[in-house]
Amino acid sequence: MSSSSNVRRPAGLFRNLSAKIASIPMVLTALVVFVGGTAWTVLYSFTSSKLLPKLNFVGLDQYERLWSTRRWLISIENLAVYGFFSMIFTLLIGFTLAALLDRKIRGEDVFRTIFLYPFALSFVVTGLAWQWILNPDLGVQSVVRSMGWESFTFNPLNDPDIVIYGILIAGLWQGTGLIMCIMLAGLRGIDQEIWKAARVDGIGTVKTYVRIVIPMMRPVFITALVLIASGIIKIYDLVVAQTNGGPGISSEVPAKYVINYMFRAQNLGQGFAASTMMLLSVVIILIPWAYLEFGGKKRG
Amino acid sequence: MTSVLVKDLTLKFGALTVLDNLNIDIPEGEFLVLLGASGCGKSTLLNCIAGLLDVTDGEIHINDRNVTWEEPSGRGIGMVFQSYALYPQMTVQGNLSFGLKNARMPKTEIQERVARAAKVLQIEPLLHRKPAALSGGQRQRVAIGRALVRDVDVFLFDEPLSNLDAKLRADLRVEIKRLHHSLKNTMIYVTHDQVEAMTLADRIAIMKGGIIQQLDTPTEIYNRPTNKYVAGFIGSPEINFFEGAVEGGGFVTGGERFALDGYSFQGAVSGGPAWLGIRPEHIVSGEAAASLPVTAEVTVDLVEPMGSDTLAWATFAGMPLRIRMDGQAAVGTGDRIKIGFDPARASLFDKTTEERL
Amino acid sequence: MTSVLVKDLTLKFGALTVLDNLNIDIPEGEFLVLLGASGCGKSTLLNCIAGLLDVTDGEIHINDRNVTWEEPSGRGIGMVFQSYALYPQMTVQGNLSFGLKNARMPKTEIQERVARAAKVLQIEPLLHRKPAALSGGQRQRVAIGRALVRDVDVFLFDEPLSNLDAKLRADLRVEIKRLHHSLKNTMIYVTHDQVEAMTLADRIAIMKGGIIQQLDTPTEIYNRPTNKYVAGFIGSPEINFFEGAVEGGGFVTGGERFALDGYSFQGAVSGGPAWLGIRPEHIVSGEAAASLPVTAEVTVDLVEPMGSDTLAWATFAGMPLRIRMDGQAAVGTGDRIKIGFDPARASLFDKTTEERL
Amino acid sequence: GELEVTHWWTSGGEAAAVSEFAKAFDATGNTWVDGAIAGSGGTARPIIISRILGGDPMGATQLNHGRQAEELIQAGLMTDLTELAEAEGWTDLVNPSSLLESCTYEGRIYCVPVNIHSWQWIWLSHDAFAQIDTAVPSDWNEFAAAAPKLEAAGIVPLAMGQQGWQQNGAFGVMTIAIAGLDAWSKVVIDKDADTARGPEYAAVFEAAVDARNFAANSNVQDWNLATNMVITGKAGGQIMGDWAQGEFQMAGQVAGEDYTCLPGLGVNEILDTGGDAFYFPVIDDEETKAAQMALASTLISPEVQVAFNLKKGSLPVRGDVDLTAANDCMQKGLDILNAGGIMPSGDMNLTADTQTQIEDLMAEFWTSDMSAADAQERYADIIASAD
Amino acid sequence: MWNSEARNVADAVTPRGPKPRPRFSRTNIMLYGTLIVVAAYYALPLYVMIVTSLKGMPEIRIGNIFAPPVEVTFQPWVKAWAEACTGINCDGLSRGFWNSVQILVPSVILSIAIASVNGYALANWRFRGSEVFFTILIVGAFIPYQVMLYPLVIILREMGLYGSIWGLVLVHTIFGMPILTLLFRNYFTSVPEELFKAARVDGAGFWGIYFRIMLPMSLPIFVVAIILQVTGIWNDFLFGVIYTKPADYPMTVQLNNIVNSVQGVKEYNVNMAATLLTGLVPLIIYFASGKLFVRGIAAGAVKG
Ligand SMILES: Nc1ncnc2c1ncn2[C@@H]1O[C@H](COP(=O)(O)OP(=O)(O)OP(=O)(O)O)[C@@H](O)[C@H]1O
Ligand SMILES: Nc1ncnc2c1ncn2[C@@H]1O[C@H](COP(=O)(O)OP(=O)(O)OP(=O)(O)O)[C@@H](O)[C@H]1O
Ligand SMILES: [Mg+2]
Ligand SMILES: [Mg+2]
Repeated sequence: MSSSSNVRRPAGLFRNLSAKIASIPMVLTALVVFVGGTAWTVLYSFTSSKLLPKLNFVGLDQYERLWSTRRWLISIENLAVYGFFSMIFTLLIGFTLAALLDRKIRGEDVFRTIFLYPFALSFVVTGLAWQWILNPDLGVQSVVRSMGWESFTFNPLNDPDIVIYGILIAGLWQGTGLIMCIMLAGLRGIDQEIWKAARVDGIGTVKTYVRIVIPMMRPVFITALVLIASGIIKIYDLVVAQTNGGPGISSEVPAKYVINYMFRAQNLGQGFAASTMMLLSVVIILIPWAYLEFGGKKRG
Repeated sequence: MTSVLVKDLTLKFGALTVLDNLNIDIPEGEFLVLLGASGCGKSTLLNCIAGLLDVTDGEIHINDRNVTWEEPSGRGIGMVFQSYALYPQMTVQGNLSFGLKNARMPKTEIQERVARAAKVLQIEPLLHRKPAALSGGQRQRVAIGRALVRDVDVFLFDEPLSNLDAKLRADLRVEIKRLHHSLKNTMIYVTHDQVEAMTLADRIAIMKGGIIQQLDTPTEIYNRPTNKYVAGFIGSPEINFFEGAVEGGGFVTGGERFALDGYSFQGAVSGGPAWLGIRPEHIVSGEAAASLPVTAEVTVDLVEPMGSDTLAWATFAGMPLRIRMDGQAAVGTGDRIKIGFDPARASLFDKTTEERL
Repeated sequence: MTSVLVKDLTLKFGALTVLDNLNIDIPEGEFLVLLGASGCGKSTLLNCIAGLLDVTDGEIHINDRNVTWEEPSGRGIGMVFQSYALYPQMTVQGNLSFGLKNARMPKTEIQERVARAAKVLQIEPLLHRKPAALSGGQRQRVAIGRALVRDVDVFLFDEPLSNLDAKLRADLRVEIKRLHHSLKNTMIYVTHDQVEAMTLADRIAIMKGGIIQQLDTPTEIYNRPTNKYVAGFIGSPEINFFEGAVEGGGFVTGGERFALDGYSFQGAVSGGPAWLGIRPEHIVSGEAAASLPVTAEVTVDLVEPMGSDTLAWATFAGMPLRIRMDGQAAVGTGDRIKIGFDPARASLFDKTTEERL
Repeated sequence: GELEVTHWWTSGGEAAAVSEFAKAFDATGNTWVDGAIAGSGGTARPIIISRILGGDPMGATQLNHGRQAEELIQAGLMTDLTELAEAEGWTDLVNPSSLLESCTYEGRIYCVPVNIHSWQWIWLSHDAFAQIDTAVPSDWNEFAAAAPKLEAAGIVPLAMGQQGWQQNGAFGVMTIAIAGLDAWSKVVIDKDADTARGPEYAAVFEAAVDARNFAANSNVQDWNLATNMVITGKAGGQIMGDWAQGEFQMAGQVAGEDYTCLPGLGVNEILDTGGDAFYFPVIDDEETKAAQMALASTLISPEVQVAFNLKKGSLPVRGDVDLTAANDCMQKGLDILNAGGIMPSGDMNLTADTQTQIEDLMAEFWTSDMSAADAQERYADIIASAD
Repeated sequence: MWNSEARNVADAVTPRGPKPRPRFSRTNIMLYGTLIVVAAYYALPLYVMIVTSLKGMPEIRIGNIFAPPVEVTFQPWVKAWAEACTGINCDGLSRGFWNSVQILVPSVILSIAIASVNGYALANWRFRGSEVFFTILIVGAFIPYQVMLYPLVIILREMGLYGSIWGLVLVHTIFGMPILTLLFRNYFTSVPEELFKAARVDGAGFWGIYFRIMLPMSLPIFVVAIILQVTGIWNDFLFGVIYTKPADYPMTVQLNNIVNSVQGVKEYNVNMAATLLTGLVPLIIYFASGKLFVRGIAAGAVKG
């Protein structure tokens, strides 16, 4: 125990020293990898780097080329379709399932376990499983045909026009359970007295959900939305395992484009430009979210 | 006329019996307070009356109609919750009118009713705010308003003030009492705060473990508690208990013995081990003590000045004794004082059954 | 001898000044209570003294040692928290000895001290239980024990009883008072419960917005509040205020006028707008009222029976008036009663500064 | 010493072939640590390159020679094999010499060519044509004529894995067969966009539209699964490089009896001379260096060349080996080679970047109903911007 | 609907006791009907995978994917585990499995250790700028990995870790940090601040409080973090492909290779067995810790 009667104020840097030392990994990760890495990639997206990163700037050339490349446009289109439907269906199915489970049903645990287990599986496993189920010669299509409906056609993975929906089916299967869980937690977090008040007011179950509970769950919906959105942008493994971008390039996605150009086509600049565009789209999603989350709170 | 009748009500959660064959009859316009420690089943009883819980057995009648199987909205009740349970995304106006809109009431009537309720509760300037922008007291008023607009016969309150701070609680308590005076509806009010219960109630039902211990007016409960639990539960500072025995019209404890003249026994005077309870405010100290039937001299152990009163702790017959004195009383630790009390104001309870003798 | 000295203490959270140039001098062995509404900075002050917050400006001395930059453990203080803050995974014994082990005290001495503290607090049978297996009161005792074993000079309590129910709170209050009597340490005790403050304190510091309003003995604060805020804050039921003016040795309000004989003004008697405050328990009703300097007749609007007392609401000079009566008083709504009070027991405050006149 | 060798030879025939290398290398007292990477070169190449760039190079690796490795060589990441090559006289041995040229950068040799692969083949299933009672076609035109009949019999006329490189490869083959070598070299070597827009190429795109229709029901992705369709008679034929032969061999089929191979689609008998080569990333360790040299030497040694290429179905890079054991198809290839019917490989002339663009275009073309004219226009645009 | 039914009954008997509710009311049929149909959809792929993996190839070719196996064979499992080939390595998934284990154990330990200390420092020992770094970290969680892939290659190369298992461990630690730190920070923030203050008064320092007070209290959150990390790292594909060499490939990558390196015909039964084998670890973890998993996901997400 220090007995000096006039203890000096410790210098600023050394106050809380242990905490600062302990935070070094976090600081390094945040600064070097997240900020530094991102900045590096953005910087090099303005160069004509091929196999090796080189600082020979070419302005926006890579971006011009990117936006005139069919494959990128298809990737973006696929992402948009996948993202739109995945967003809508994940929220819809997730919330509906959560609401059903919230109705004090028997066997809730069993149902919840079944809905959630796909989330424990990797996208590679998911993709392969659905590749098999959707196999036109042996999977669902052939089963239905063998039951007598000869003209039945359900062959999304080999039809360039609808292949992205084949991936969507698998993606939804894997991801809705998580959203259901979050929604369920959100529903459980709603004050039970609100339900009682609604019952005393004579408001029906569906109406209570729509008019009272869903508006109250706004933060949960936003969290779910952000989770879904960030997952959508990162989608890669599923496509690789299920179709590998095929048939042709009809199920390509931006993440695959980036990796393809960075490592396979040996045009790093192009890959960096594409990943910068991905970053941009995340920023476009994140900014409104941050505004809603944090900007809104200050006023409220 | 009976407004709310609870007949043989039993409620179980699985194996746990929360309410056990409970009966209450509440006349129209009465303010009934359900008082009891946490977990005794007060909210459960209220929820059964409101129809928010399915009863296991028994019947509930409201305004002479058997509503046991009726939906909450069809029972003619309004309910106010501890957490207010306001719909957060609607304005005050929306909160008040939502139930009415849902019942497809004409717009003009809705407006009229909302305006009337807002006036009664003085929340007119708040009608266009959302609950988040209201203070605790204002929220509570809106919650009451939501019951008010529905023009119901019976109001149910589940600890409506326990989320508020002491000062606001005292203010709103008076407002609720005034509201009852002007509306004259039947009100059932759950609380675990005895001051609220005493001040608001026409009658208080004291519950313990799902059973009503005593159902009576506040004065009766305070002065003639029916058993030891009630006596100890009601009153602050707590009643003083002495263990002893009734012997030949007197009470013997720790070597002391005093007559019980003036105490009105419930039935025949019988001897045997018993508890004697005497409230701290019924013990008189100083010179005035001498004129009372029972007197003694005790040493003060500790003094707690509370401003308006002073609470002194002493030992009597080997047991601690609380004495409430005037706020200006000049006693100090170690002082010897004279005390006295009137057995007519005391309560006697059987040692084993703990029932009033 | 000064035990704790707070000199020009200022504390800001960013732009928010929570404590503003605060000074307190606490002699050894004093029981000082910090009392104030929620958010007034009581805990912040306590945390500054404990070293859990870095002060923005000023100094803190404990036992004549400047400890402003000392770690909490090096200040010779022990602290008891509202939530008990027991380490849940350690037994009671572990909780008590944790601080001593941290200071690398020899095992035998640790055991000795723990045993001593356990004896003082009567928690010996609990030493091997975990906090989860203790009742609220027992936990609170262990929390006190944790401060006790460290043999500190100053005890800091931050609302130690506010998580307990009313009954237990009253009991533990008495225990803390007894503990202070026997230990005679300096104690600084934060609460927002005025009963606790009144009963425990040697001196009370009433805080508002980070500034000490009055620092004095309980009786003085109760009888001679230094400003209107203090008068309104202390006392339950709340003091009655009348708006009016002091004119030629009398007080004029709402058409009524009465003499202020016996009131001792702080300085020279000056006229002007003022508030008059009179406590509900200082208003006498019934026949006894006639003998008092100020008398009137009022109609009772509302009666709140509280068992031991009854609170009546009336209107006097156009303003609501609370009157505390005996619990047995037989008044009802609408009764006309005689009241009276002694201006010597009232308080006068300037209308603008709100300071005592 | 131990040498980790990465490659993407994972199909049945390929794996059998690569074990020949491993066996021979192990016999030199070193150890072959196999680093097979599944998928096509497209999947494997990035992994290989990023490992080299990432500072964790393997001992040796397969890469298509040509421009792929250029930057790695520039960055000094590849071992210079010139000394060994001079000692063993590779310049004289390797036939055609263009193979070694593409291993040469600024006069130094950086890779060992191990085989000659040519794309210019169509593989036809005897079984399929037997089902429709038609003689096995002897060129593309006959094949095209028989296609409707095959289709009617529920047989997919043309098996086609739906991956860009396969579709692009097939297109290349059709180009040589239909537009001819001159037009091809103008476009691919000289990057002449006008020729790409010209009538010769228009004919190629028209034929590609036909081929696309023939392949419409081919629901497979991998090339060997497509080959398997031919083997099992589910498809009439497949345009695929000579490595497909390994699959027939593994399935126990005999050229001329169970299947027929037509070089240059039976129209224009020229073979390109692409192929695989092995590179040796720079590793600062004498023992490893020695092992690398030993491997390089082993790969090009005559016995290993024979053993490997027989299994792989490709042609050896040296003209001085005895290939009497080779089957019908290989003999056909050797004959064309000896007759000088050779052309350079597209790999060597286009950057990976341009290749990817063309593959993407082909992938899109084959899986959509893009018109021949549109496809041609876009193809020409890519050629115009190629460097 | 309810009321009219109730009225009809009420005409007959005096209401007493619980309201009679038909067991198979329309609402219930709809409720359970929907749940069961949806549950079937969710359960189907697992069922199909299991069934397929137990069939022989001929049966697969002629049969129906939903039909149970006529003749149960475990050969595909054996083959997937120990014999399937990638190139000339024919040791099946077993190598990938052990690689995954070798990657998993240090990754989980390191990432959780670092993140928990970070979360603790952020919750209890805030210093100037700590919130800024934390914000960057959280925003970083949403940045597409692709943006950082290449810089990380360079970083790892400079550290000499590229291609080694430790490099991948580091990558997992870095990308696991945002969500885990958030999880731990939220948890430690919810630990009453007074506990922390009490420990400081008792003279415990940064590490003392962490090890003696916080750690023993945070078992639940550690379990949650472990579940998240084990499943996340086990299921990783992208990093496994990019930052390791074939000899160290984790199981998912190996799976993709085996399934895609077809020799002759696709052996669907082996593929499904391999797929199941790969999914087995997270599935077991999930089924064994069901409720915790759910709670963890909810706690980590709803609060975030
Ligand atoms: N849904 C439920 N399932 C099982 N037990 C319950 C349920 N709701 C309440 N209980 C139990 O019933 C008993 C009575 O609960 P109730 O809420 O009526 O108490 P209370 O008197 O209102 O207490 P409080 O003052 O704390 O609100 C308690 O023991 C409680 O644990
Ligand atoms: N860490 C903090 N950051 C910013 N403001 C704070 C912080 N802690 C407290 N405050 C603010 O300082 C003021 C005083 O807080 P303090 O906790 O001291 O009040 P208190 O008197 O103890 O109240 P209570 O009775 O509710 O405990 C409050 O307005 C509070 O909002
Ligand atoms: Mg309750
Ligand atoms: Mg406080």
